[in-house]
Amino acid sequence: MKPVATTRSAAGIPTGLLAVWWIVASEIVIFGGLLAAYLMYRLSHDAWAGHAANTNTAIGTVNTFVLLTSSLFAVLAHQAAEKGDGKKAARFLLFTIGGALCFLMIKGYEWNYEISHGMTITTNTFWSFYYTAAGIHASHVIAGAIIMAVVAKDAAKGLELQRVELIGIYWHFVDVVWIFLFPLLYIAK
Amino acid sequence: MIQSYLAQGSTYAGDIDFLFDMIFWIVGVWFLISSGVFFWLVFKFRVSGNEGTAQYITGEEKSQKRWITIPHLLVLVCDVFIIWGAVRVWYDIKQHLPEPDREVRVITQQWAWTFVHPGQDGNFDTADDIHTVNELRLEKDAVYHYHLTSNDVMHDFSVPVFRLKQDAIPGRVITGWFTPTLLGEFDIQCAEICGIGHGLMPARLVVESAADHAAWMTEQSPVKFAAVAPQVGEN
Amino acid sequence: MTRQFSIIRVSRGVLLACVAWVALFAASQASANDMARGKQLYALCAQCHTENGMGAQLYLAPAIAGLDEWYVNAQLLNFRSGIRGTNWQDVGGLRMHPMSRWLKSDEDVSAVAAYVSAMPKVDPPAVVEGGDPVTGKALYATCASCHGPEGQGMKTMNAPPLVHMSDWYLVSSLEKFKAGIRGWNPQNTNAVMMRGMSNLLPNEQAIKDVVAYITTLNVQEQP
Amino acid sequence: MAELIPTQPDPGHEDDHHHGEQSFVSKYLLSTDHKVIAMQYMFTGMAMALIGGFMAYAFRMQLAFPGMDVPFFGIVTPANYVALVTNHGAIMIFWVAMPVLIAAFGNYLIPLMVGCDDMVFPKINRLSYQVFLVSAIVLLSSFFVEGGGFGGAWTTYPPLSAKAEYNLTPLGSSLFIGAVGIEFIAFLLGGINFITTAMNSRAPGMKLYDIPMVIWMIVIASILFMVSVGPLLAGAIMLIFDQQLHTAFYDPNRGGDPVLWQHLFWFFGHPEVYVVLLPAVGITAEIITVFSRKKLFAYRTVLNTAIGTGVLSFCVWAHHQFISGIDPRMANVFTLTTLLISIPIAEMMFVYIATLYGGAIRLTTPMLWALAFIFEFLIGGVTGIFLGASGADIYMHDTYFVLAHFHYTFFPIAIIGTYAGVTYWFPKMFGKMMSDRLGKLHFWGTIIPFNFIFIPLFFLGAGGQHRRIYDFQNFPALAGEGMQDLRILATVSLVVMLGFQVVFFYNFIISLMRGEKAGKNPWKANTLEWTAESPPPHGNWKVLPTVYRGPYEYSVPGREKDYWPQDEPN
Repeated sequence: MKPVATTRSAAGIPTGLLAVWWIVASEIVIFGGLLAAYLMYRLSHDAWAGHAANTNTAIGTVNTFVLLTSSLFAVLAHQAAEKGDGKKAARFLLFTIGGALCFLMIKGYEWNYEISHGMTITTNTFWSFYYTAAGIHASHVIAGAIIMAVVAKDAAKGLELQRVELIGIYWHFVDVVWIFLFPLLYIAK
Repeated sequence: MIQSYLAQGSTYAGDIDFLFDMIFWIVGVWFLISSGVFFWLVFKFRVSGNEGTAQYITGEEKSQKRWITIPHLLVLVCDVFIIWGAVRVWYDIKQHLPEPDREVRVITQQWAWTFVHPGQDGNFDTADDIHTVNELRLEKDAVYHYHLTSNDVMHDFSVPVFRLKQDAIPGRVITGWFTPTLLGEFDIQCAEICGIGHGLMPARLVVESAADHAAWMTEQSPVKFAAVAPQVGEN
Repeated sequence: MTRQFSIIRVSRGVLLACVAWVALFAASQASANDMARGKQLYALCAQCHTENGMGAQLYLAPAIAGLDEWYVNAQLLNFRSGIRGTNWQDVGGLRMHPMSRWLKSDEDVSAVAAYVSAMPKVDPPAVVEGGDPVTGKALYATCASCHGPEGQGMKTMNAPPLVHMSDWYLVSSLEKFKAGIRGWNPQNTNAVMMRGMSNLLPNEQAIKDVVAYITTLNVQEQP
Repeated sequence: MAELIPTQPDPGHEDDHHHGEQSFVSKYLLSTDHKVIAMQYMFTGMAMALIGGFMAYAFRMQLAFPGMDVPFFGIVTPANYVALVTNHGAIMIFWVAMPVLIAAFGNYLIPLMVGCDDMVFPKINRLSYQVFLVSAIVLLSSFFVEGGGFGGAWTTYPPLSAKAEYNLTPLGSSLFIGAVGIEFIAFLLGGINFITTAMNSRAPGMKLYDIPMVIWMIVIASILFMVSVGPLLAGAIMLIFDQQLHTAFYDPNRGGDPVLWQHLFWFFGHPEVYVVLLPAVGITAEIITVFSRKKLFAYRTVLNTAIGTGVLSFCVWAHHQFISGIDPRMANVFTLTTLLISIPIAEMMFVYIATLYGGAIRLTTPMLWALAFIFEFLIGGVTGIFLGASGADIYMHDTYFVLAHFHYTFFPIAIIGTYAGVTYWFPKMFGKMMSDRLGKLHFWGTIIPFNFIFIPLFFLGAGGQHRRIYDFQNFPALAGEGMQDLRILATVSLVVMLGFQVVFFYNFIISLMRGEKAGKNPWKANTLEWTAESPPPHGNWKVLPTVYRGPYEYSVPGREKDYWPQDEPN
């Protein structure tokens, strides 16, 4: 039994939406702090451009494409949920999860390659940032995929369809973080 | 006010004391007025039990808001004075660097101070450098530049009689200045927590006349170490 | 100064009562025996030298468990007065110098020394590599005249034991003696002598060799 | 999207909050009821306060009587000393002030004061407490691992905090940072509920300016916390990596920068002061209006000053770093912003003093605490000016003056604010009145020694004595006879003050058992929580209230009663 509080909407914004934006805002400042620190270091260390040259831009580009595609599926899932089609929404969410898994596998291959070539988290501060930032991002991808699986399970039964939009917002956020990480870690050389 | 606790040992100690006094009087007056009004109101409008009726004042009207906006503008005026005083002193001590007569290198580590005088040739990293541990000897009335470094963690070079304080950061050399004006022996403290020995990291400052200092420099040259331990086991 | 503190005078009564309370505890403290006091004070030492006196190289703290009492006592006094550990290049010594000053009275120093010497001896893990005990044995002949053939030390010669000692510490001490980072202070006569002796070891390798030999002497003492 | 939200049911039909007999565990430990979670936070906070107070006792005894065998503690080694001061600071801020002021009062008051039956996300609320409890356990466990508790100050500056060879606590330092990080996550989770409940679940008719000030303050504090804590969380992950994986984010020898941590820490650390200040200010607003029977002077001004303070608090962090080797030119900017923050804070104080004018002031125990908050915080505020002025800070930095200053802000916030709130809402929380006589005894027994602890420390600071020095006998020129007397005075006062806390706990328990029964509204207050039963049942009201006016309509001319509850139609 839900409390009445959950059903009210005095500010005119759905409560779930408000909560997701709160989470996204707090995540933005976390990544903001990390990336601001990275930028400060990067600007004062010219040598980092050399380290950054060792990253694999091709893999990064593929991963960007994979994440963007998964975000597209999240949008389609939201559209389906708007129309009340829970089954379709769940199917699109599964595609999104597939994108997440694909992203993680490519990431795993990339890290494996880099670590076996002697570029580890302790090699230098560039690589420390590289693994820390991408690692925190990857943990968000994993968390997002798990939550999406839960949401998809309910959505397939036509329950809690508003959550499809909420997890979609979170997923777009994860995507946007990568859009920032990709140029900062891979492209800027 | 500070000078009643601690002598003024450098050229800028007086400036800091003056700034402190200025702020003390400004905020002191504010504090007395606000707490006076506060206690007067509590005293005047107190009732016993559940007696008495209160007035209905919203505080939203201009004539009522005046009571807080005017003091608040006055606070702003006082702030301007304080900022002016603070920036003036700050500029003199930290931002501008007068030409030095002498230089001294201050090396901090867990939990000791090493002071390096360049010796007779006036250059650091030569054979006649004078290293002293936990004792800094200075010449009165000479403009000194200090070069502060740390070998491990953050420390803070604090000389209360000089009113000087500067963090030492590993990997950086921070340069500042002071001019001792008072003969005698004083304390140097570490003012940034640096591990379990932080409280056991005192050093002595000895300010001596130019002649004494020159004699000491000659005596110490080229390499000789001071073993200085402030008296323990007393009190 | 006195004017500001007039408030103190008013509260002297409170203070006196409190001081009496403290004196009560101080009295109980004095009656405690030396060993208990030593154990209590060792709490600080344990931070680096560890609870069982094994030491920790990370903290530049050598093994001290079971060292001779006279030696621990003398070194603590040396550290405290600054005869040892106040060379500007002696990183470990500069940490030990302030720490030793935590022991305010000579009684406290001897209490800690008694406690440390009563600790069961330990065999710290060997970390120094590349030493040849065979060459070391020949070099050790000189050392043996004071430190004893078994490295057990000789009080009459003011020579501390070398067995059950962290090998990295023996190496770093010999290096410090050679470089004049230890034994620079003429008041520390034993260290000055040792500084001379250390010069008989011609190089880094010789130091490692002799330490490698000393570690072979680390046999458990017969009960 | 909106059509997916069920339409709001008529509150009249939503009354069947019937629960059968519940086991102790599900009722008190795993409950999702906001009031139970609030109590969990409050009692955990109080338990941590006792631990933090005990730490203060141990190191103050050492300062007054160096080398003594402290009763109930033992000998305080330099390593114990730094660990004690470090954890005392962290506990009092993160595990006492935050859980009690924000989480306990926030959880208890927000649903009751905005007129709904629970938090919006009760399970997230329960989770936030469980995460918080884990953080407290992790922190306390750091004392029992090899090397002992972390001793590098609550500011945890690297490289001291980053490397075991410097701090000598290989596990303690990581547990400390980890505990703080987990605690932050607990409060980010809690913030979800505070924001959504206050914004979305208000009773019908409650407009933004009808929200009681304490709710506004908790909401603003939660936002401040959320915005400021992110960079520090990222920094904490980097610091733990430095400790355990030996990365070099803060290691200057390998391309890192230790000053980065200071920026991340103080970018959080300064707003954090306002995060805990604002709820205490809000509590004070509720109490002084009720007990002077006055409308809050210029409600919107108070709200604006709180928002202004919050915004400005993000622009002042480097005043903690004046002498930390930052660019000296930056100090001038931060002096300017720091002194500007005196404007909204001073205005807030003026508003409170103005509220007293023309009132009918009843000096009950909660009112005494609220008045003491205003007065003591005033001292904390004016002494801050010395430190914000860069020139004077060169001398004052890291002296006892700083310490006395921030205890004059944090003590009123965390302790006085808490006691004000607890004594005021006790009748609501437990349905019994607290003894006013014992309450006043406890009040004077706390306030007088408090001033005798910290006023001497201002003099010590002016005398150039530094914080975190465990024994001043090593500084012959600084540790004069008079100075030691001041330290003894402070310590004796502390022991007296701690002793008087027994009165509070006695009063708490005796009132709980034998206190006079409190009606719904013993203080004749306006806000919604006083229209519920005391203590409120699960679900708070049978019929959820509707709001018709602002919360501070006291002594309205032409009305018979001198209060006008928010839910009374006319």
